[in-house]
Amino acid sequence: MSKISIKNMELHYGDFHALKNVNLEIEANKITAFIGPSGCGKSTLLKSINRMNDLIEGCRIDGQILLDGQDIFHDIDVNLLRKRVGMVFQKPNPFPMSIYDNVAYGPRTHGIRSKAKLDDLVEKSLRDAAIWNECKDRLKTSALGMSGGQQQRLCIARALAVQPEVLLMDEPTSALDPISTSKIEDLAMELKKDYTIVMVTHNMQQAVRVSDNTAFFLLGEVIEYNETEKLFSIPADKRTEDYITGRFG
Amino acid sequence: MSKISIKNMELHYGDFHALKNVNLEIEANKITAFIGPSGCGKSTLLKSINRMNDLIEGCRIDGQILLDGQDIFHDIDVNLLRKRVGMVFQKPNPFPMSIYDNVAYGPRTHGIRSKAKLDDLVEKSLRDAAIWNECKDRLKTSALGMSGGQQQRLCIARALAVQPEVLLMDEPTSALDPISTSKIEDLAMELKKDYTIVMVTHNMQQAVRVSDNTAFFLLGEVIEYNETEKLFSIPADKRTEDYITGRFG
Amino acid sequence: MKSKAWTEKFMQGVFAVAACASVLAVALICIFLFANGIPAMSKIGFGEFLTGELWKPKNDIYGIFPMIIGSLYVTAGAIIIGVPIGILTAVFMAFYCPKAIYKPLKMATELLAGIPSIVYGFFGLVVLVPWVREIGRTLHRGGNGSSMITASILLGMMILPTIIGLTESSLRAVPTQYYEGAVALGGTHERAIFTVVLPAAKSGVVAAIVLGIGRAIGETMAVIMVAGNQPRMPEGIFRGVRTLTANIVIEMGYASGLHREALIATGVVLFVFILLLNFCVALLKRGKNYE
Amino acid sequence: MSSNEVTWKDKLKAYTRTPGSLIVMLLVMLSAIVTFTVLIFLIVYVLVHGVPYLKPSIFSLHYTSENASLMPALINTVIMTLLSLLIAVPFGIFAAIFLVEYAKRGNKFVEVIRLTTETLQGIPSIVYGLFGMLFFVNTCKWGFSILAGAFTLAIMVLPLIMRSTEEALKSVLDSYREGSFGLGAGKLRTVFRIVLPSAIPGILAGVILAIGRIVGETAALIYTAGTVAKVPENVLSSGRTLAVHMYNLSSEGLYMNQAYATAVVLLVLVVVINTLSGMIAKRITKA
Amino acid sequence: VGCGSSDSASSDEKSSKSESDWDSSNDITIVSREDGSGTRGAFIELFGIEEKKDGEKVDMTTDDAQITNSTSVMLTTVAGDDYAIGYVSLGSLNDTVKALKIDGEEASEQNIKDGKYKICRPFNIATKKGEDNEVAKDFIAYIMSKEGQQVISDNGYIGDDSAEAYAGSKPSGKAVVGGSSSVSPVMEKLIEAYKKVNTGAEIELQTTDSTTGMTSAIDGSYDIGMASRELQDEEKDKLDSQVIATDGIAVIVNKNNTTDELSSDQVKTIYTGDATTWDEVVK
Ligand SMILES: Nc1ncnc2c1ncn2[C@@H]1O[C@H](COP(=O)(O)OP(=O)(O)OP(=O)(O)O)[C@@H](O)[C@H]1O
Ligand SMILES: Nc1ncnc2c1ncn2[C@@H]1O[C@H](COP(=O)(O)OP(=O)(O)OP(=O)(O)O)[C@@H](O)[C@H]1O
Ligand SMILES: [Mg+2]
Ligand SMILES: [Mg+2]
Ligand SMILES: O=P([O-])([O-])[O-]
Repeated sequence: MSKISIKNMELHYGDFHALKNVNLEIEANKITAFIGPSGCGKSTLLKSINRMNDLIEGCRIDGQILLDGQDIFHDIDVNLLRKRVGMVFQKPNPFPMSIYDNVAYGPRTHGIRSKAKLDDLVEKSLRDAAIWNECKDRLKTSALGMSGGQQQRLCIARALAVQPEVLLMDEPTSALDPISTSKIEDLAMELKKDYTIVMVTHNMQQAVRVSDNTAFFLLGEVIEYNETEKLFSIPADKRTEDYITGRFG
Repeated sequence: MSKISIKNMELHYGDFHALKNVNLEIEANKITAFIGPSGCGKSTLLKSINRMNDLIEGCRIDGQILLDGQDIFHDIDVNLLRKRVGMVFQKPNPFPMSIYDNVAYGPRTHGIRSKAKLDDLVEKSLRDAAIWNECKDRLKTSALGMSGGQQQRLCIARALAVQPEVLLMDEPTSALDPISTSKIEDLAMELKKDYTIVMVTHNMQQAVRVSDNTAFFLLGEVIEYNETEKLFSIPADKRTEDYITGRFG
Repeated sequence: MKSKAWTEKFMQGVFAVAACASVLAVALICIFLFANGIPAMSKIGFGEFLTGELWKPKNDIYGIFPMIIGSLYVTAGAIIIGVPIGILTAVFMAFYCPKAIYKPLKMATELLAGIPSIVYGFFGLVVLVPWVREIGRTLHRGGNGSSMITASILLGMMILPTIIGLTESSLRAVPTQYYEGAVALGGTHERAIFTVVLPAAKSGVVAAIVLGIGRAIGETMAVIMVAGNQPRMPEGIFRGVRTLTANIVIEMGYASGLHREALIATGVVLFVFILLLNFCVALLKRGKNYE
Repeated sequence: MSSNEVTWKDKLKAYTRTPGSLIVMLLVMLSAIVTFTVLIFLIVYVLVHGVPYLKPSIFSLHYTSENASLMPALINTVIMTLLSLLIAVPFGIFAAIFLVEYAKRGNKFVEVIRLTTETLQGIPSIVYGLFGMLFFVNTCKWGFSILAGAFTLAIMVLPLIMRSTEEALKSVLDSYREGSFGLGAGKLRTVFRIVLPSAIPGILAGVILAIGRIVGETAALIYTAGTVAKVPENVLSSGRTLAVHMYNLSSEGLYMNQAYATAVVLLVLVVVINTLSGMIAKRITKA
Repeated sequence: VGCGSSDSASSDEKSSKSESDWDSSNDITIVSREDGSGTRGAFIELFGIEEKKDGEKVDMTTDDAQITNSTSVMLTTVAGDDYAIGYVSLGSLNDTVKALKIDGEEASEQNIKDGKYKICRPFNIATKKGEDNEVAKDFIAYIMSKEGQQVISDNGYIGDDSAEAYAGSKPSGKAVVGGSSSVSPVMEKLIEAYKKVNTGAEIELQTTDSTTGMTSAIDGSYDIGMASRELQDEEKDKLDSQVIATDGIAVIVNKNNTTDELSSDQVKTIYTGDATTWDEVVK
């Protein structure tokens, strides 16, 4: 059964029609990749899944998104939704606090107060995000002093710390080196046993390497959605083929 | 003759020794790639070349950097240096103004006032950065409303508009889709006829595709610096080999 | 290019001079205050002046201890009332206010800043004083309404625009990524604001509070209309007090000779008082800093 | 109806699950209600007492003890506000630029300046008045004059403008500065073209507070600008502002009605000045 | 002009419903002026609140007395507090409060002139010794003339009826008059009257306070200083002063107060703090 179903979704930013009749079934315990040229609406759709678009003025959504069959706009409390559907952003955005507090922020939000438990969670999350070794000695220093790559991995750790069911990642590795990238990729593949992962990526190799299903976007439309292997080996649509072979634009 | 010579350079952020005895000759009209794991000092060295580190408190530099034989710390006015050595950052940072004004900012800074000239420059730069078609109809709207990838290409256009001699790019394509990426890569290869380009990248394929020379960084040291082809085919250092074959860490 | 470098240097000089202007102003005011106040203090005796509990200028008895205590109490009261309300209102303006009513509300808070002190004073005298008098009498605390609590409430109202204005603008300056990050972790609107955005705006909020406190300490015209101004030790929040500033304003008009100098010496004490306060805030800020 | 429209019911339901947030939200609302109730009370109080006495006679060009006209004071207020801002705004902004953009962080001098400016804010206005009288009126020999008043007020509002500008500048993202420097722009250009425009809203907040203080000030002006109820011939003539006018009318209890009418005019003036400065700021940000 | 007639409307309203509950067992709210004020000086001296102790005059006003430095605050406080007592210049008295008879005599100009009502104080003006501003001199001559004193009487203060008619030289020029805010309203009237007589003169009025009036007259920023108190010795050394008018002082209470009359001693017991409730005063 699919974890997330998106049905007849339309999204407008004011007058701008950013997503056009999107229908997508995202399977549980799989990694789904969104690919497509810049500005085609990948981030926009991703944000809709945990309703981060609510914050944007003039953003209007029609259609349905279901999480485990529940309408995310009407049947689920938005905060609970966001706890269940975690997110890592395109630009790393650590809070202006210590590294420890950054990671502990989510668990604290959801009521975990015990120091021992928090310590454990923080360490585990940082380890999973492949950054523990670099920062274990400076957990109490500000997160803003880290390099771009380190900041992004911290943000991933922060998202993991609330133990979500779904993890949305908007180009999570675009600021990372290959080693951290492959760690994150490994992690994603590890995590998909328990979690459902949706990942926006520009790196087609990455999509091939890690994802089970891939959706190809163009100008706000989902052109093709299929198992990754099939989509890349025998694309059904001419535009997909042009894009993945680089013949495009 | 080398365009930029870096000699016995040491860099400290307060107590943290970020660059250790770096010696590097960067050739004119070539593309030089900096590769290495996250946090190894690639961005730091790149920023030193146009003295963007001056802005960071507690950053101390020892050693020399020469541009066309002139010491950039003593013989060249810093603003002139930065006009000659342009930069594109890791995180896109368009100014909060219109797209047009963003691109025209540099030329205006350097005294170009004529409307016609500016119009030409803006169009040319946007075209070169492969973003003209997407924004030609909204030049007067704010640059902040663009998607991440669009913003980054705008920043590249902005850097091109001052017609620098050297172009420093800090992972310029990490936020771009393959099509824009390959456009930027093509552009870089086109530009190297007239310009010297230094590019930080996490994407080893990219380094192989576009660069002439590659420097491999680890923990603040330049481990190996060689022609790209040689470095990737017969790496001299064990650590380089481990890194490029992904056996690392 | 030479001229450009020269302009840079020149303007840097201009900026430095401007920065020194405020130091110069303080220095001048300092010289003025100290030159007039210190001799009087030594004539009266420092200890007697600062710790004396009697103020009878006609008989050359000058003790400002009651006023020091009065100022402390009234200011503390104003802070307790004005700071939380001010900050929370700023949060409202920045994160809750429906767009349709934002403009008029904003304009209203700005208007609040432009109302002269005497209008506040008469408002206090006609509206607050009878109100406090009733409460005082119902609680059997006596007093006639012109009291410490009235002054605190009125001052609390008067510092609102300063605190709201500066806090709101520094809240708005916090990058939205922080808010987004917090909300994406499942935090509520409130949690995101109070645990991430507000701390990120700390520096601006502290500045707002300090300026607000300064205004509370320095305000006089309104305070003297509702505080009772008895120059004796405070006897409870429903009783009258005299603050240091009130002491100066009330008696300056007829004071001459040593009396006048003693009033200026009161200004010296006030000045030192504020200096100490700011010093403490600076120390506090240094204690915990993330940026 | 679009699906992401949030209804009140949804919101309420969400709050029942997070009682802490509900309490905080209620506190925020309560504070806002308190603030705006106080405000409306104040404004209504002034209007009720003042509007009935807004007779044409108080708008005569010349003041006499019969008409108690506020016209000269109105004109003086505008002049005084402009003049004080003309002195304080450049100084305040430049000083803030120095502190944020030029001085090194942790610099002792910066701390001294910050400490002194914050101290200025707490000095009671009568002390400014006495200082102004001694320094500008007597030592500088300007006499009781608009100029002496404007300088005194400028010192008084300097900390407000400086501090708010400082905060506004600090909150401008460093990546903007980097971007500008990276294009070879000097510090000056970066500050004036990139940093300041982004900081305009914060600066405006400070300026508006400053306008409020200037327009509402009495004690500092009585001893420096004097209380003559005439339109000044030049900056060295004495003149009263609306707040001083109001103070004078009310002090002996002889013209209370006209005093309240003056307060009404003062409110209108503040609204007008604030609106104008908002419009000017918008212009600057756009350009 | 009455003090805020809309105010008085509201206090009238209050009075109608609270007349019956005027409870004389309540504490008296004593309102006094600040130390050094001319009004207070005259008040304490004439009611014997100032006592001689060891050759020094000691002001016995109770510490509980609320202090204000403004006539309008005094009026508003007394008008708003049923149990308050205070005192103001006769020229500022209005119908929001009730003036008490003292020792059976009403506070009126006539009674002061006749010497029956004794609580009053002088309004002074002062010029620097050797003052040579012709306009200032002529203006003072006008104030002291029959016409000038008439203006003073017309405005509720007590002038000198026996003054000679004005026969000044009417020089043209400018003079600055400044000082006490109590003297200021009548000075304003005098200036307006004088300008009708001498159109070539320009006189600026600065309303500050008595001390500023004297010090500014000494340092030359004012040509004529005004004070509502006696001059200090050091001021007398540098200034020539004269009394231009006498100002009566009315003892005022709230309109709801059932008392209409007090004796000097009763006022004294209130202000020295010996009686704290109205019961104790009016037995
Ligand atoms: N807040 C907004 N207001 C108006 N238009 C917006 C907004 N955010 C995005 N857009 C527009 O919507 C379109 C889709 O944006 P989106 O960020 O989803 O692209 P993307 O596929 O993620 O691109 P990239 O790979 O560059 O991040 C773009 O054309 C963008 O300009
Ligand atoms: N302003 C600073 N203050 C202190 N330390 C810094 C600062 N900037 C960077 N560093 C540290 O210096 C090291 C090198 O940083 P740099 O940004 O050059 O790494 P990088 O190689 O570009 O990494 P990435 O690929 O993640 O961008 C890192 O360990 C980082 O934590
Ligand atoms: Mg995107
Ligand atoms: Mg980097
Ligand atoms: O004491 P005064 O009545 O002159 O204010």
